[in-house]
Amino acid sequence: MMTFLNFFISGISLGSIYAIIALGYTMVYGIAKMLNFAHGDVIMVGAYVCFYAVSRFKLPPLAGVALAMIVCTFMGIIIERMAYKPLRQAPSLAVLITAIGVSYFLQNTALLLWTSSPKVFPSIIGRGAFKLEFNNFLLQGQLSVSHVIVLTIVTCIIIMLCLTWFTGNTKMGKAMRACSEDKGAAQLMGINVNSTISMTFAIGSGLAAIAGVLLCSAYPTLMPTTGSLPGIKAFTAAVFGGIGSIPGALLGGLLLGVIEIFAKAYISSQLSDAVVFAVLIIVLLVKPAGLLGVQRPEKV
Amino acid sequence: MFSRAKTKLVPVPSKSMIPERDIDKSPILECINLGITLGGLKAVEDFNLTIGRTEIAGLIGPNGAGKTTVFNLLMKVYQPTTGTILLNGRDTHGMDTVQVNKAGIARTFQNIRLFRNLSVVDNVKIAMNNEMRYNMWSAILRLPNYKHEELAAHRKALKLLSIFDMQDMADVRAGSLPYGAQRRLEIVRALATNPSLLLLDEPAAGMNPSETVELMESIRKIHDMFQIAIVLIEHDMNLVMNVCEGICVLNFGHIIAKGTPEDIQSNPAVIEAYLGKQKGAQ
Amino acid sequence: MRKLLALALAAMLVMSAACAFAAETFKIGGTAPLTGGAAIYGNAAKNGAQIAVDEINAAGGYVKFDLRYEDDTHDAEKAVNAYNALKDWGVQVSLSSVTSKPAEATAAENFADRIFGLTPSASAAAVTAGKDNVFQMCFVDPNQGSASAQYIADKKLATKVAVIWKNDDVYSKGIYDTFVVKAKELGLEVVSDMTFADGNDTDFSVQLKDAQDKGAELVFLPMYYQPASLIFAQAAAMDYAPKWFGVDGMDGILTMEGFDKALAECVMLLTPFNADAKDARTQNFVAEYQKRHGEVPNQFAADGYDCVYAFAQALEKSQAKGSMSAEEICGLMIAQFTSMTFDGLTGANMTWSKNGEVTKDPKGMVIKDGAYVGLD
Amino acid sequence: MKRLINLKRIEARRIFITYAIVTLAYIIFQVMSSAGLLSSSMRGMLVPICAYMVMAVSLNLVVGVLGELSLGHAGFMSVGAFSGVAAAVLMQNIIPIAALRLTAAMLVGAAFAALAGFLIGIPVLRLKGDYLAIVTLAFGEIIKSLLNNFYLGVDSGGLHFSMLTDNTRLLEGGRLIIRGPMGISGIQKIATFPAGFALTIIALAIVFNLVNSRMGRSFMAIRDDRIAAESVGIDITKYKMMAFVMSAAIAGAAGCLFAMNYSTIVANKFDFNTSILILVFVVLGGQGNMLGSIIAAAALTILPEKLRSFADYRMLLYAVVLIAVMLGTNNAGIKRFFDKLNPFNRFNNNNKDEDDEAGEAA
Repeated sequence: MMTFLNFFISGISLGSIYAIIALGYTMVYGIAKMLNFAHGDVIMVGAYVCFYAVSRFKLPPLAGVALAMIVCTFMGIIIERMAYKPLRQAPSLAVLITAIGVSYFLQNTALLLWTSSPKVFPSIIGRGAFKLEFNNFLLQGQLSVSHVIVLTIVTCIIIMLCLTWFTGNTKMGKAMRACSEDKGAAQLMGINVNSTISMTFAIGSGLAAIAGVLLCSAYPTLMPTTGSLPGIKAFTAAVFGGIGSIPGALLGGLLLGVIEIFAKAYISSQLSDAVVFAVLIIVLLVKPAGLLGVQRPEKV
Repeated sequence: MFSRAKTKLVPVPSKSMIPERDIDKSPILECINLGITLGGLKAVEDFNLTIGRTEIAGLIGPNGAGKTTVFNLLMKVYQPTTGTILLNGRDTHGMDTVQVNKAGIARTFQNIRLFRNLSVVDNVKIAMNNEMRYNMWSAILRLPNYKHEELAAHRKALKLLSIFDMQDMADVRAGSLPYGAQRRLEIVRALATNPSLLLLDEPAAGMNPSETVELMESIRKIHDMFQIAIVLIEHDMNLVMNVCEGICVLNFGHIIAKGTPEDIQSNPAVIEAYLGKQKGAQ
Repeated sequence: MRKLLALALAAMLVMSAACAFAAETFKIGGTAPLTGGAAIYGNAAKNGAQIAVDEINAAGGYVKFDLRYEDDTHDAEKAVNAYNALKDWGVQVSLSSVTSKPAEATAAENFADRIFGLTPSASAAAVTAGKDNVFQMCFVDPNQGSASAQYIADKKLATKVAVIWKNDDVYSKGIYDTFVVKAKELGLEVVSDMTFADGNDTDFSVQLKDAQDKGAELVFLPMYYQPASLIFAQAAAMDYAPKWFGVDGMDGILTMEGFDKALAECVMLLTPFNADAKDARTQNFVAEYQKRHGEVPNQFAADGYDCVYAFAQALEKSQAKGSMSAEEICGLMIAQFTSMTFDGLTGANMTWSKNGEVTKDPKGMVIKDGAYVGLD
Repeated sequence: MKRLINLKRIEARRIFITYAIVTLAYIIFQVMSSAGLLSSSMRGMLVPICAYMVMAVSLNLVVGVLGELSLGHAGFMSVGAFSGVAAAVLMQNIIPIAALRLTAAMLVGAAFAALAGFLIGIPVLRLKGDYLAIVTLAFGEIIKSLLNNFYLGVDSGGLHFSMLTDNTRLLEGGRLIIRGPMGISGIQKIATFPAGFALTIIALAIVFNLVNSRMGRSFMAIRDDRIAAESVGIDITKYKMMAFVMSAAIAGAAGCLFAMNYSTIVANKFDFNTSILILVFVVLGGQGNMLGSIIAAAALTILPEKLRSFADYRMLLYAVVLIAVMLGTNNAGIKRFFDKLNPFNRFNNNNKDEDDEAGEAA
């Protein structure tokens, strides 16, 4: 029972990392309707910036995170301007391929700038953990939840609430939702679609910086390819929860993490990825728009 | 399964358009208590309608009355929540769009839905898919039955296009046709599936008066040639009153009137639905 | 008159050239992952080899090298492309490939083209299998697996062991396979056998928990150091402190920027190279590497360095000429490598068997106070 | 009314030109290769280029013609590669002629990939759009994961296979063909450029003949308007499945050809990145445009090799070229320029809007 709980906590830990990356994916997808495969690499850049700020230039951790957010936000805006904006009218596949190009670009730039040697991310949050002792007839033993994970989950929830509030209550947020529903109609209503989408990318990239710092705090090695595989997993998580749905990204991320850990623990560590993807497929077959996604009937 | 006489498409020259001649035959379509709830809203309720074998009927009503929803129910784009649809006396319960089409209903769409990137003749040939029999290997290996059937299909498609004098545009990209021609192509495409009931959703929308007159003639021509039943949704009252033998008026998902064009024109409920309640009117 | 003068001048030039460049210049090349996920290993080997080449060229001995490395992105297909690019360049002796699967693919080409290959670090048995002209500078994986098991049993380090290995990696799998067989033979009990793969190489809590619950006293980690660093951190977080036993891929863990060396305290590993060794050659190499790249060299760099020196020795001994074709040199090299002994950074008295496997002593190391200390 | 494009003539000419260019390129390279005019680097890439061209054509059938995005196409390549190579090993003594053995292996690879395509198609094709894409990605990963844990051996007692660990327990003299994460080693390299050319032509013939039949028209109808296709009696699932399985089969044959060109093959080779690479060929070459796919596949395979002189900046430049090409080909001005040069823009969805305006204006 205790082992089960411990695995559950591990799953939540892993899942919270997926969730925070998935939030960025879902945000961009929900509004710009594009799969931004470069998101994982923006995360990597954010982590590197924070790493250098804290390890090399001895800035306080919070300043490092802030710097990473600023750099990533600007980078997001620049990438959007240079690579995605000219493709606003292009078919979505062209944008997808461009995003992959951007992903290669970021990875290879990082390789040139920061070399391929892995860096160990500084423990800006500390490696401590909350330890809970249980000693009753049901539960025996110790449960440990690291500070990083608690912080990640709290951050996830805060970001989720902020995004929900932002898209629901502010002018810019409403403009974003309008763009998400119908870009043409939004334009006719006097919304500047271009700047709204740029704004989405800015927010998404800022979130990526936070995700990068948290990812590398929880799993502290940093390489130019650090972001790409968690990126794909997180993308899966976003789809799992219903891509475009902000609470869905959180739920999807957490579930994906828990499923992955349970699959490793109780089915087979060799086939855990296969199990995770199989569960995803089954969920999509039962709920074709993901767990919390809304399926819009096609107008005939 | 739902095999129909293959001779159906042989044009029968007929000058008389008397609905009464269908009296001794079973109706092509019967809707009994048809209804659907979409997102908690009863979009269509208690819809009862019978269409004769060679009748031209009109379905009219203000915007949002549920006219297109009725078409979608008949085509099984939506599955009805209540009621029964009898096509040719056979219950269509559990059938999907493809099966309903094979059973004899074809339609056009309010917002034109052509296969835009394909040529005009290919649009028509796609609709003849189910009457072609050659398999994938014949196609890949270009066996004789592929060539034979393709040639026959091509000839037939051109013949159908000639109804609207479109045979010269056969190799043109459908998406680049003028608007009116696109509407006509949709009708040809629907006809190519050998329907016994043709549903036209606002066929005259966006057409100028002279095009509408041409369309009216074409509808009559189709009716005469193929001896099929036609139901059309239309806002152009001139067209409806001139072409339709029977009219059904829908408002807020309910049938508010049924009858001949003359009956409908003088029906107070219809006038109210279209013009609102008028004070002082009789 | 003029003609004569020109002739004389030309003759003088040729002579002086012959004096200044008495050395035989050979084109040496290899493929390595210089970009992508495995770039750490490729760049290290390349940098190590470059230092060796520069030293040899500066020393002005019999042999001079012209070194070229091509990127194979740790992919067999790209490795063959890279190999062909080297062939077009006119490579005479080959450093094969750095990682196993690419090396397996290029070794087949080496064999077909009769270009002698010496891989610094591609340790899979299949690299050399059936090829008379492809040799390895590193231990072959199966040997390392059984050597590790042997070592653990001999030193009575543990009786219950756990293994965590990388399920989609040739290197890890190669060591794992023989380790398990040998361990069984020697009466070691493998209580926990868990894997990870590319997509899920961040969270090891399940694997560690399994090892802990089953009472493993020692955890064997046949993997590279990057995932290992995560394993150490996560084990520390869950208060699990078994004995750790690594393989040569673990080398480099202490040089990771920002790595908390306390986490790797008491980790044991078999590696042929120790950057903290006190001998002058190693120290010079490490100093030079640090000067150039700002990092402490790992075993791959040392392997690359050794390969170039081994070539220099063999070429000189066989009196190969820079004008010879790759095929001619290949014959000489096979004869040399199967007969010579070589002293390098990664071992003394190395010899090679006919099938290309190296014999050298693995050094048992343990990490004490953030540095390697020899185990015996 | 603007120009009305005569599609029939264009289509026929386009098919002819595609065959002609491929054949011509083959003859040129074959002659150059036998005359020793090709660099080793170029010669070494001939077979993989053919394999990638076939992959691009095969994926274009799904993405360009059927209009569904598949992100797991490398999975089918992988199934074809592993089953084909295993078959070739088994047939080593039965069929001594290499070319025949290769053909048989490719057929086996195609058959197994088709089977995989069918099994995957059952759940996948019920989904739409991005969700379909993510599920194909998932299946690609599952195939990779399963193959990484698959062991297949042969001995006098017949075939033995096992999952997770090697439990094949082969008898003396047996051979373990597929060894889990270590893949297949010691493959006899029997793939040749002529075989690659033949496969390219066969793949093109299959796809072109299929596209110009009632099946192909149904695929394109589904792509252009699913609801309209249903309304004229096109069985969506059946035709999607047909395109998907055919595409998987061609990919399987290509995978087998590819694997037979190397002495070793691992499941990790056929990962998400490879799927994406093939998708890039298709998008760059133009959806539905087979000649474009073929040219893009060849160009993008050669490009990174030609960039070798840039050393460390190689892959960076590759990324920049990729982005620049995507931006360039989708730039309205440049596009119009190329459209003028190229009359074969039948499936080009981008000038749809332009044509629509023309239609409405008329």
